Amino acid sequence: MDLSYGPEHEAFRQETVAFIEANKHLAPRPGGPSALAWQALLIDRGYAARTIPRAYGGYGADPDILKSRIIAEEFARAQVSPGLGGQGISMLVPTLLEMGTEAQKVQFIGPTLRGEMLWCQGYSEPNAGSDLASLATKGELVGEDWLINGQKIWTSTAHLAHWMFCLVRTEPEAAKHEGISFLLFSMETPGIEIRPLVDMTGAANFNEVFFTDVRVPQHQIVGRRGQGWQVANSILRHERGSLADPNTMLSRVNALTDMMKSETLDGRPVMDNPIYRDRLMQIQGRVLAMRCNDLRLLSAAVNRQNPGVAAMVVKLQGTELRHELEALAIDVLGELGLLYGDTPRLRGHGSWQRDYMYFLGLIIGGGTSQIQKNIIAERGLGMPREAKLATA
Amino acid sequence: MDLSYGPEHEAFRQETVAFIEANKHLAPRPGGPSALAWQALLIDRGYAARTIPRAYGGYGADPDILKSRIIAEEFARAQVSPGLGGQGISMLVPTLLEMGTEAQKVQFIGPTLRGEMLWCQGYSEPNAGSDLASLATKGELVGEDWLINGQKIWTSTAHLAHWMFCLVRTEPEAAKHEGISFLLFSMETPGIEIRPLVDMTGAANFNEVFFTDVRVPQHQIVGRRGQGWQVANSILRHERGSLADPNTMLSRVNALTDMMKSETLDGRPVMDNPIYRDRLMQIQGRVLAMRCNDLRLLSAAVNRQNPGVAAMVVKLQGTELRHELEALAIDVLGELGLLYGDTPRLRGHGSWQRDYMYFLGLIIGGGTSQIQKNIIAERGLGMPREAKLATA
Amino acid sequence: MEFGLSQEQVMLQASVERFLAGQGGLARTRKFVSDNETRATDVLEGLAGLGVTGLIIPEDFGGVGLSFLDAAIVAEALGRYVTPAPYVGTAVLAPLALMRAGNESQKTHWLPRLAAGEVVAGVAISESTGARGDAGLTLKEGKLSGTSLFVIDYEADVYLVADRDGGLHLVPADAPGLTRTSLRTIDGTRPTGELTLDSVTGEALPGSCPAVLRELIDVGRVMFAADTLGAAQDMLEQAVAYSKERKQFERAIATFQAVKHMCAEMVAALEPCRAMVWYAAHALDALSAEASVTACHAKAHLSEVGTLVARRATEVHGGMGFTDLVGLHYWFKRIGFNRQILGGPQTVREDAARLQGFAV
Amino acid sequence: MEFGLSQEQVMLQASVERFLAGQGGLARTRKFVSDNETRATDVLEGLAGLGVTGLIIPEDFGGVGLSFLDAAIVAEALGRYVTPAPYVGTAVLAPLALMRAGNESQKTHWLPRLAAGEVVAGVAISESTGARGDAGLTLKEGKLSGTSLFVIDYEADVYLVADRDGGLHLVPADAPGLTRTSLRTIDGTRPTGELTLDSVTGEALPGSCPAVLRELIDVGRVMFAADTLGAAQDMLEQAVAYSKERKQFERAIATFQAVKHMCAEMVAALEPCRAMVWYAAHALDALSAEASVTACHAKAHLSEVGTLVARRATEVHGGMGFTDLVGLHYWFKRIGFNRQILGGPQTVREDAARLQGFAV
Repeated sequence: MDLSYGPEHEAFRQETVAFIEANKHLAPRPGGPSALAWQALLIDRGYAARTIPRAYGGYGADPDILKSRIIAEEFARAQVSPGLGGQGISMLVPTLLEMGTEAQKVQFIGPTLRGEMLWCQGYSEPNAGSDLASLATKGELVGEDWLINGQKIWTSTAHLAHWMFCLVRTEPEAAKHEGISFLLFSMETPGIEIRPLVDMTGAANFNEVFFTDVRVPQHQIVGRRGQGWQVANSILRHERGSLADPNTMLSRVNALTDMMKSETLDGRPVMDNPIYRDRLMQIQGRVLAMRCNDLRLLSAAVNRQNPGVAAMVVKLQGTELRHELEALAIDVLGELGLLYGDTPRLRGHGSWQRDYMYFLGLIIGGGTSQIQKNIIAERGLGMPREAKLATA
Repeated sequence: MDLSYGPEHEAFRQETVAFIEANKHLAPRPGGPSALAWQALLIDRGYAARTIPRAYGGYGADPDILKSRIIAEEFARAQVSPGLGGQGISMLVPTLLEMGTEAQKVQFIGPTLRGEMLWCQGYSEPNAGSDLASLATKGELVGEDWLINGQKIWTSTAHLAHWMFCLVRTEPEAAKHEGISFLLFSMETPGIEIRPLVDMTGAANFNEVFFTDVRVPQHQIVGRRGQGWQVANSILRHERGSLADPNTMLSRVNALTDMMKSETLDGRPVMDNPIYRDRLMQIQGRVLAMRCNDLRLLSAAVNRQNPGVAAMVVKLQGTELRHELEALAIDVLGELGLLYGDTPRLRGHGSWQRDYMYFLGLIIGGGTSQIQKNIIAERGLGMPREAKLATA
Repeated sequence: MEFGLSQEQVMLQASVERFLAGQGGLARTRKFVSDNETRATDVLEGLAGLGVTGLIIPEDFGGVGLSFLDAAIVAEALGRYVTPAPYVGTAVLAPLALMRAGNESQKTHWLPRLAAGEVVAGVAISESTGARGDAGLTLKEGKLSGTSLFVIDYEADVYLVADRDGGLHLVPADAPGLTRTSLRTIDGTRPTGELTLDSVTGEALPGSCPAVLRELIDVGRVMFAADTLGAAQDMLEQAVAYSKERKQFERAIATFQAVKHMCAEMVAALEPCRAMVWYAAHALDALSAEASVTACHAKAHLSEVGTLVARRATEVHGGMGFTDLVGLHYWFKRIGFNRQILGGPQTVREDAARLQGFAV
Repeated sequence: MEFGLSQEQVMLQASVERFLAGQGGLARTRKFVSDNETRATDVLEGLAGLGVTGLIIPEDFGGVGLSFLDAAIVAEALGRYVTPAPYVGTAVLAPLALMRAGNESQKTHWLPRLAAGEVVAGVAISESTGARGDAGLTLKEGKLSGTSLFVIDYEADVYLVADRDGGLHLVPADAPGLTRTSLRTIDGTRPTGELTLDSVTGEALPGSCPAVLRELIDVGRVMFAADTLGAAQDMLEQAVAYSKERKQFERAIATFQAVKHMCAEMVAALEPCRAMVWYAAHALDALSAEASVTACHAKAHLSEVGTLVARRATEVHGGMGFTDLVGLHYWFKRIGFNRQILGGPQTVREDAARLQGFAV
């Protein structure tokens, strides 16, 4: 058991801290330096796009999980922007590196990393949620172009994005998982309509996107025709764990602790209430378990071990835990916990209610808890897949 | 809304109370009057076997649910034995009344009511639990007799019973539910072996029963050949609700309350601990909900209304609630709650631990919680039955 | 022996539900919220026409003189339709306070107007179930000062307020020294807000006493419990219906055991709550020795079960449950509001413990 | 960066498990319980041979000088095999007390004997985590009097006892004035009992202080948490294996979504506990500032998860889980014992709150 990062990495941590200290005045803020300039600096110094080859606009370092973790930790600690994120950088770039043509890598990775090209993801459809592979948006090869018709949903940032990476059914005759292709196209292509999708938090965090005879040049495909499911699947897994970061949960626990010390009920701090206190301790203990689990996953990644089921449970446990954490805060605040939106007496900027609802959305989204349990049982515990149904 | 029982029934209650007061010295007790004499008196006066026709040895009153309830309430309140129970009286007698031949009624009902003939139930098998209809104990017609071979399990009182009512597969060629017959036979028939089945409470509340070439006269069948499933099913439902009587739960809550007042931890009554107190209040509230539901069921029965889903949820909710109630008592007692068996410092005669385990058994037994949920979803909410599986 | 609703009660509830459905149901609620309406006059008038505003007010004062059980089944209907109309304050608690503690002239003046729906009364008693920060009203030399938060039926013409000693007072909305501040909550169907009083002259209800305030709290708790019952029942029904329609993996999701069990767990928890709400309301009417403890349990237990149902019903809807498209969140949020108002579950359970002498 | 077990630790755990399996596993446990054995000498000797009895004792005193993390993974193995051998008291807490608070002659006398497994030490400190009734030991003029309940590793040759002021003492099993009373619990694998002392002359550990007692409690809690981890992991594995074998409705019950989800919920709750136990044990070794709070959380959280797994794994087994035939209840009851000993979850969480200054 060795929780230290070792001398080389501690030196790297010092460097990182020094860099942040020296440059944080350049970090983006409203009315201040732009996010794009900051991103360029971070890439240049190896704090963003760290392991992407230089040829494609990255920094070109060898992968080093601990260094990546150190960067994340220190930028978070200093509360300085760690550069751009988004689905282009987190999902499309790794996909292109693995499956893209040389021309695609050159064309797309650099501008994406630099923040000049924002992407949105076109996967889910109204009738293809948990059962994503049943997606029906149609891509027909007409002359040199794919002609796309259909609808996507849950497309975050569709209204901001320049391009979309999209799953489209191009081989209607093929088996369900084998008729899908992975296409890239500009959101300015004629025939695309975006409608904001208001959710229970009151915000439009997502969109619906409608396609009517959208024309996409034939070569804007990643992988082969009908190979889109494999292309998409190789990165879907990355998305899931990130929804329930235990370090974020820990800061929520700390914020909740502070709130319980400062709020009063009938003249006494709410923390003096043993029942709320016990619930806080329950949550704190569970968050601690998930943080320990996270250390185990980090260690496995560093040492190239397969973490097995320990990784599969993160999304299920984390989103549930976060939802319950926010629920406790609301109970502790009582009627004050109901306040939401632009209103006097609002606590925590309304974040308790917002996250309570948003994490219910995350319990459902990115693979519902029911689907997660199927996966854990089948892949984690080796239980048999759902028995095949008789064709009615 | 009228919670009174009305003047006729209140008069009946007075009568009942007076009877109990005048006769309780005759109630059975170790070294005192026998249970059989008491049973005879109760039948004679209409406090047992109340609605069974006189011709078959009952009291012959018209059914009156409130009077039955009043009898149960007042005998419970006075802590006087309400007469004999058991599967013969509660399950076999109603079955015979509905489906038995005249000869069977005459032969079996009277002795059963009088306690001269004790019965056990032969339904479950090691490979036929939730899926009871897959039972495999074989009954073959050889000459004038059924020749029975196979095994039953979960047979309570098998070692005490004189007779068994038993489900046996007599038509191996028929569909699963249509090949079963309902047979009656003496436990003294050669070829029957009884083995006690020790459970987690440490007691042998149940038995395994093995049959080797057990011969049963052909006429000892209730209903027709292959009709046994319907015969058994008509009464199975009665068994389920009775496992979770809310009035018993209420007396457990009261016992728990008393215990929390008298036990101390670090010199203070455990009731002073707000967390345990809150858990007690949660349980008390849930028990109250089940008691109100029970009133609703009683009212529906009196007024011949179909209580619908309100009846279906009793077993699921009640067994779970009882298990949690006992779990709270153990937590409240801390290490003292671990004590079990013949030991100093034992609390509540060990009933907290015993019932904690026993009610876990009941969560599983009599239709597991999983099966209960299927039934509630399908029959209570009209959700479709499990989709048929492909034959692999 | 008849535990349940009478024919008249079944008809009353049905007629209220029919009206609420006819008046637009969710569509009306959406409009109320998106247009920032403060009072749904059309709904209120319709309810007044059905006698709802005067439900518990004696006939002598222009009401229909029904019971708390009748009031509870109306609350259930309003919850089921997430109706954006004042009710618990104006139709139940304010009339009750006047009936119990008002003098004849107060009754004669206010009750008929309340019964007719001409006047809406807000109720400011939340500090009596737990005061946040320095909230609370003090009576000094006949003048009321201080703050009261989370007024029930806040968009009102007159307020019933409780001072720190349990005294009840009527304060008109335009009383000098009264400042009103709207508070936005998750539940857009229930306008609430705070009152700040600076030496306000109220009209004391002469019969005020701790027992009357206790009864107001008990009755209010049962009404919010009933509202949750209706809202949760509707969410459950929506979830079951959706699961039968929605297909994934070439089958209705209602055929998946996980979905079936989620629905079974909801109904198993919720169905006994119906009898519990009936019983708690009946106890207010007729079983005074049990009424307070039963009201606490109904409020706390319905809050817990409501929270469970609200969450699970949303989950059964998958992503759709999270969107505004099906509008399920109106029910979700209403149940959330009912949970906290007049005391969250833990607060209310501690009250139940105190009432039984288990806590100080 | 290496969060997890070293090669040596993996081998240590494997060798202990190999021994426990070879020595009979459940069959040995059944025999211990049904024969009312008081000390499983064969098991104890085997463990001594593997160095387990001297695991944390320094090599100078005949032990192997390993860490609390090593001790925790041995506890996990013992839980997995529901082993009826003394461990937490005799191999961990008693040696620890001697190492921290004993003088040289005490160490020289006791540690080598404990390490060799020649002597079994019981530990009577349960009153320090919550005294039931009038239990507790008082030191007056050098004499110990009173009662201590729920002695860990009760069937012992010598006892480490804590008095009401936190002073630690050694009391031989045959000390004049000492009366021992066996207490039967649900967990037949863990003999426990009470000591009644009537002016007993004990041997004080001169270095006793609140910090040492605190460390004993922390270490004990982590060990019982580790035991639960092992027991719960084994129950989960038994449940998964059974579900693949058991057929109902013409299919393995493992194909039912309800059964799959029960198993998924178990592993989802339990798997992070493994890292938590590692971390808590490592904190005892190396992160003293966090050690006490982390120990509380590990104990409380493992108790809750263990209870869940014990119940669900039993349910997956259906009726068989309730019988003695498969013997699943030995694990169920061991987890139940671990939950209460040295403080139930609520007690331990309140301790965690106090340690952080949230409660008095």
